[in-house]
Amino acid sequence: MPSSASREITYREAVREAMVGAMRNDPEVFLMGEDVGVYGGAFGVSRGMVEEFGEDRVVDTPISEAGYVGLCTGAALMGMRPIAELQFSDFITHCMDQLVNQAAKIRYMFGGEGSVPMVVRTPGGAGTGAAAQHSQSLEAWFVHVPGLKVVMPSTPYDAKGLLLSAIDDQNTVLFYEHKLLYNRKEEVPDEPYRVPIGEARVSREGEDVTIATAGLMHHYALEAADALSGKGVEAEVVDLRTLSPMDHGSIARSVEKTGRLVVVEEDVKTAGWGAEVISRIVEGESFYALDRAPARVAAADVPIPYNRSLETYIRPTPEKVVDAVQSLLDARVGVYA
Amino acid sequence: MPSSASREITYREAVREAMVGAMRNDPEVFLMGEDVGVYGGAFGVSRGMVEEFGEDRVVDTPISEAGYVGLCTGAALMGMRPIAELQFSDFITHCMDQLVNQAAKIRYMFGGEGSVPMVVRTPGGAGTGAAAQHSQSLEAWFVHVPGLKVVMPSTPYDAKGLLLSAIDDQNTVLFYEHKLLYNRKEEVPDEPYRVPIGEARVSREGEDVTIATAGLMHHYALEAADALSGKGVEAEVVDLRTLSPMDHGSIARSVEKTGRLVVVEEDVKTAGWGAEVISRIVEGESFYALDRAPARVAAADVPIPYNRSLETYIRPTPEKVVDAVQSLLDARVGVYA
Amino acid sequence: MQDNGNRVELLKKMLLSRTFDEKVNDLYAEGKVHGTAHFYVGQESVAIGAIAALREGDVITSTHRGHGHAIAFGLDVDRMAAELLGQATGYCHGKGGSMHIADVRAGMLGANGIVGGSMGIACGAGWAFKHRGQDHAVLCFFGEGAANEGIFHESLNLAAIWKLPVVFLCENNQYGMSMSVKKATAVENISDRATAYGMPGVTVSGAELDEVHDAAAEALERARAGEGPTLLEAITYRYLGHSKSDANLYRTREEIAMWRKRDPIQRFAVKLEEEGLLKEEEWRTLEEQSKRRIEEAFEKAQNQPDPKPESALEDVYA
Amino acid sequence: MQDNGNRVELLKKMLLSRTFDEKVNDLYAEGKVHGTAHFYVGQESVAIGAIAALREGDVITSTHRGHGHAIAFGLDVDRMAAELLGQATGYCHGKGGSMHIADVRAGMLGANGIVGGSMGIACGAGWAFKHRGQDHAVLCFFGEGAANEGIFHESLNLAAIWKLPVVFLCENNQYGMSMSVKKATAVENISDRATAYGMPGVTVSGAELDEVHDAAAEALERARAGEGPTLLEAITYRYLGHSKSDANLYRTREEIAMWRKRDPIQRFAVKLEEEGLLKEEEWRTLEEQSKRRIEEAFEKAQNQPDPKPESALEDVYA
Ligand SMILES: Cc1ncc(C[n+]2csc(CCOP(=O)(O)OP(=O)(O)O)c2C)c(N)n1
Ligand SMILES: Cc1ncc(C[n+]2csc(CCOP(=O)(O)OP(=O)(O)O)c2C)c(N)n1
Ligand SMILES: [Mg+2]
Ligand SMILES: [Mg+2]
Repeated sequence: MPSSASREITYREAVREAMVGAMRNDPEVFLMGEDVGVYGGAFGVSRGMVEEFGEDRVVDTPISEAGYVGLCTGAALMGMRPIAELQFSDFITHCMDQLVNQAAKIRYMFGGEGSVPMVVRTPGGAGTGAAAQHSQSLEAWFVHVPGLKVVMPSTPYDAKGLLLSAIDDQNTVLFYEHKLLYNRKEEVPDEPYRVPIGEARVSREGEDVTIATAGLMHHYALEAADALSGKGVEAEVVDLRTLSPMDHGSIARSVEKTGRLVVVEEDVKTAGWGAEVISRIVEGESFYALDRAPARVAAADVPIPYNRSLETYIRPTPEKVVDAVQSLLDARVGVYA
Repeated sequence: MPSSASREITYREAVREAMVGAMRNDPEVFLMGEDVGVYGGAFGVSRGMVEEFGEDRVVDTPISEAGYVGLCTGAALMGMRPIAELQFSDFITHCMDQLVNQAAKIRYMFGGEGSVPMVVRTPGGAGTGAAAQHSQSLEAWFVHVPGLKVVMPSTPYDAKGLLLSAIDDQNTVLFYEHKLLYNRKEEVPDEPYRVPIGEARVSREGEDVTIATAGLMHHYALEAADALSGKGVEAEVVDLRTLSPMDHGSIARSVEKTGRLVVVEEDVKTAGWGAEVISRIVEGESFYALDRAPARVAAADVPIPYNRSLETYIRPTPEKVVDAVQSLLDARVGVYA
Repeated sequence: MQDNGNRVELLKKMLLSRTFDEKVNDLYAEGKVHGTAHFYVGQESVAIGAIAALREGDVITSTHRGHGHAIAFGLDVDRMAAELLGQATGYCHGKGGSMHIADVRAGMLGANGIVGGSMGIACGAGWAFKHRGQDHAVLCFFGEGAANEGIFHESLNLAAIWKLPVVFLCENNQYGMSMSVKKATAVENISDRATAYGMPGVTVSGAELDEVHDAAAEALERARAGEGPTLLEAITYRYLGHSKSDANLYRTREEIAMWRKRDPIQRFAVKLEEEGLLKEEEWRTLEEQSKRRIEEAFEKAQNQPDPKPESALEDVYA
Repeated sequence: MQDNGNRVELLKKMLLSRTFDEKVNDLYAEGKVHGTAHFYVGQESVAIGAIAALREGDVITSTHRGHGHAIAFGLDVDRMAAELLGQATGYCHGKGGSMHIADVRAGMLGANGIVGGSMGIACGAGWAFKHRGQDHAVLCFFGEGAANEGIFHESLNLAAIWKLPVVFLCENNQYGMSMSVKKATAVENISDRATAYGMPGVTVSGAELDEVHDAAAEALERARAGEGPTLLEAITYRYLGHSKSDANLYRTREEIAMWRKRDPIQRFAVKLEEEGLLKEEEWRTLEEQSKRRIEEAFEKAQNQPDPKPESALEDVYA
């Protein structure tokens, strides 16, 4: 961590600070999305930015996700550094062609002669009562698409550092924020700094079980780890921070030590990115280090329901993480949470 | 298998026969897609159908994938039985909102009051030199979406029986065909019959290793199994047939017997559906039945290249399956194919 | 044009819609409702005027701003209130909330949280009518913001080439969330876009229930007669913020005040008075009835049991 | 209008484009090329006419039917041939093939296998020019079939509201793969859709190189002057099947013959003769030169080494 001055700011402010810093520094960086201007974005992330940078660099768009993500793809191909915001990550269904068939593949299809240095920022996740079309966690789709990078910071510090790295990156980076993280505060340096894309972080050390996670779930994992500690179980928590490229090495090292693995992810369990974490671990030498079947704590395989108690019922919670770890230790296989 | 008369027909004809049978039987079934009429579809699957059923039931559409898949969603909500064809499965990026935010979720969002009995047929896969935008295998995305079913038949017999089941089904079913399977021939009964959605099939028995697979890869797995047999290794091959809901029970039963698992899938390895297969097996009691780390043989994590030898280099092949099984048996961990 | 009894009913429906949304707005302010909702206050004449032109068997598709459409179509405010409170007795048994209220069997094919999300669905309903040889029509509501989504373009083109019985009713309330239609498009009227599909385009004042009604009736007639779709635009305005988090920075108080002066409910009430269908003193009664009805709906809803948690795992597949 | 030397060059380019595609068609027939390709034969005057109106610094986006655009833009047929044969010396080092030929540095932003796939990209290039204060323009090619994709609508609207320097050039060759434009839309001309975006819409005969050139020049001038985009439509025809698997069941021999009679290359050649720029006997020479150039390109290409298999794992990330 750089030694410069720092103060407590929110995750929202950290994201904004990264954008503002990058835009002051490089006239080719711009932000484009629905209501990012005077409204400040649906979650207030860009509040105040249009006042500083003007409507040509903080650009309100019509409701045309394919169009403006396509535009940003083209601008990036021309060497600009667009940041596109999707108001809710569920709307990414509208610009899949631009992201998957164009942005992700252009470099490869063109034999390396061209690249698309674009960042697509978007808030994912549930827990806000916004129901099935405004609560999804679809990041696993993009982990499955070569040519894209996928970042999902869990803290203000990482949000700022990873966003600056994403803007620098020569490739298209999907930057997943979380509605329930925006108000989270932490000390963050004033100065710009980079958190490297593709490096996980061990945020808590422990001997008994490895919990691999990312995003909001990282905090649930830490809560669970505290609760487990009270019961004599010490969990090691690995915050992936980047889902693609995935730093499975860090998880493997932890698993070699603990011999147990629980993945905590917010997306629906079946074919989520947690399955990739598990697969990478069991495919390698770490398979032989595991003395228990690994387990996933994830959302149930259902759309997100509106009612608050139904929503809680199907989402991962710290309690479910505790339960999963305990059944792993007590019985031989985890609960299917 | 029903005892009625049968003859050898191609996979293409089997798909057509299912559609024709369903359309003769039920006036509410129709086929809609780009060039499905007089052109007969890009791969000739619907050739001759418009002549029998007319342009109102075998419907050429403008190049508007979101529009006509949305239309089919609405027609299905009204109780019709649409079959939408996407010319290449890569174009599914255009109708993700219709599929994921509408068709898959309508029933749940409406509290069970409504359903979308639609089939979306589309040819996936590589091996034809069609490069990055016409060769993808993106079915894992839909395995990750609750509310959708995903079917991927490997034989003419299953193609006919599964398509009839899909048309009967009250839910939206993605029906993945494969360009390289269309000309494959097999005995298929004249009569209509159903292959149940959600049931895997053990297509070859063996004691030494379980190969779980689907679609075109099923044939590669069988070829590999034959080659392995010559080397004294007997593989059991499980053809999933349906990817969602996934019949992991059949795989688990096989793994309990063989103690080894190799998944063969055509999609890119990272976060493909093979990761889900592996995870389901290692999360359960079968973890303790495995005496080797499981392995995946999949496409490399790159877009599909044009050049034939590059394409072959990054795709799964029977030889790569043989190698993966052998390194699993010889060494303690598989190759990362 | 409706008969006299009917016209007072229309006024009542507008009042009910407004009271419903004002109540929900209050409940949000008090933190008593979960999630978010979008209010129809100011636009009532559009849904209620257009839906009055429907016949038995016709269907509608709605939007994120759908309470008014639902009430106009005759949905029960008890079950709507229950849905907003997440109760098992709500239209979606607590699974959908404000943005997914639907009654498919009755012909209300659903609110939709995706801007433009129901335009393809509307075409599909039209397709079903056409292919079953039924002379029903589909009324598809959407906002002027949705007219910039690709699905608008694809849907209108499909409806046009296949002469589907769909009336596309654009509620041009001047803004998406914050972006004004003047910035978001380069046309005078959204209905100008009808040209691109070879269909008629009509713009009416949304504040005039009768204007909306008559234009909708005509377009629905064309649709039922097999003459194809129409793009109908009603110029209207939403009084409240886009949703609960809106600080209204993108428009002026004066603008809001100006539109409130042309209030569609007031105007229609005055008209009914002039027509001798309503006495001044009846007006207060209607307002009170409406308030009572809505209070009652939310009270009932509040006292209902929560859905069983395990029900969250049901209804994914049929 | 181009100077005289230039005009003969244009004829040569048209010939080169035609010869290239006829050669590729033969190679497919002989099973010597992998994958698929879409031929530009019959449409040459469109790309060559329009691209002749570009200035240094302008860029183009292309389609699945992109060989003609690439040749018109000045790409090297040696490297195009090499790409079709999958060689490391091809434009995409064998990774792209026919549908992805590009030369980003030169300003050819790529063929595209996705119908409509480059329309957003074209807006982005326009955005970059505008925001860098450069007076360059973007020429965006697409087919009339692509005009029914949502991205067409969204892109044209964005370009219009932001006055991006993009010329949208619709090559209306009457068919998508098999669906005729008459069935796929309900408008007379695709350019009628310009109204929906408040931009000028112009239709010209694509068979007349000069008409295309002049209309493109005018639209490009508007774009460079900051006056915004234009929707330009060139009526044209593809002589060959959509791709190699096409049995031409959706159109008649007579129709094809009729269009072949108005061949754009022939017409332009006659015109040049009339203008005294070309002698009859020179024509044969030009044809032969063109054939020789293409034969040479494919011969060279054939003799190049395959890319290294491991190169398949490179170029995914920068
Ligand atoms: C595809 C999609 N993009 C963005 C949103 C977020 N959003 C919800 S409502 C809205 C504004 C819609 O404007 P309009 O269509 O005019 O309807 P209005 O809200 O004015 O009734 C936006 C941007 C969404 N729900 N769906
Ligand atoms: C999104 C998408 N849908 C469908 C296709 C398959 N396809 C390739 S070319 C084509 C026809 C395109 O028609 P048009 O735009 O008129 O161009 P033309 O082929 O006539 O040059 C189709 C349907 C595709 N490549 N991409
Ligand atoms: Mg609006
Ligand atoms: Mg065409």
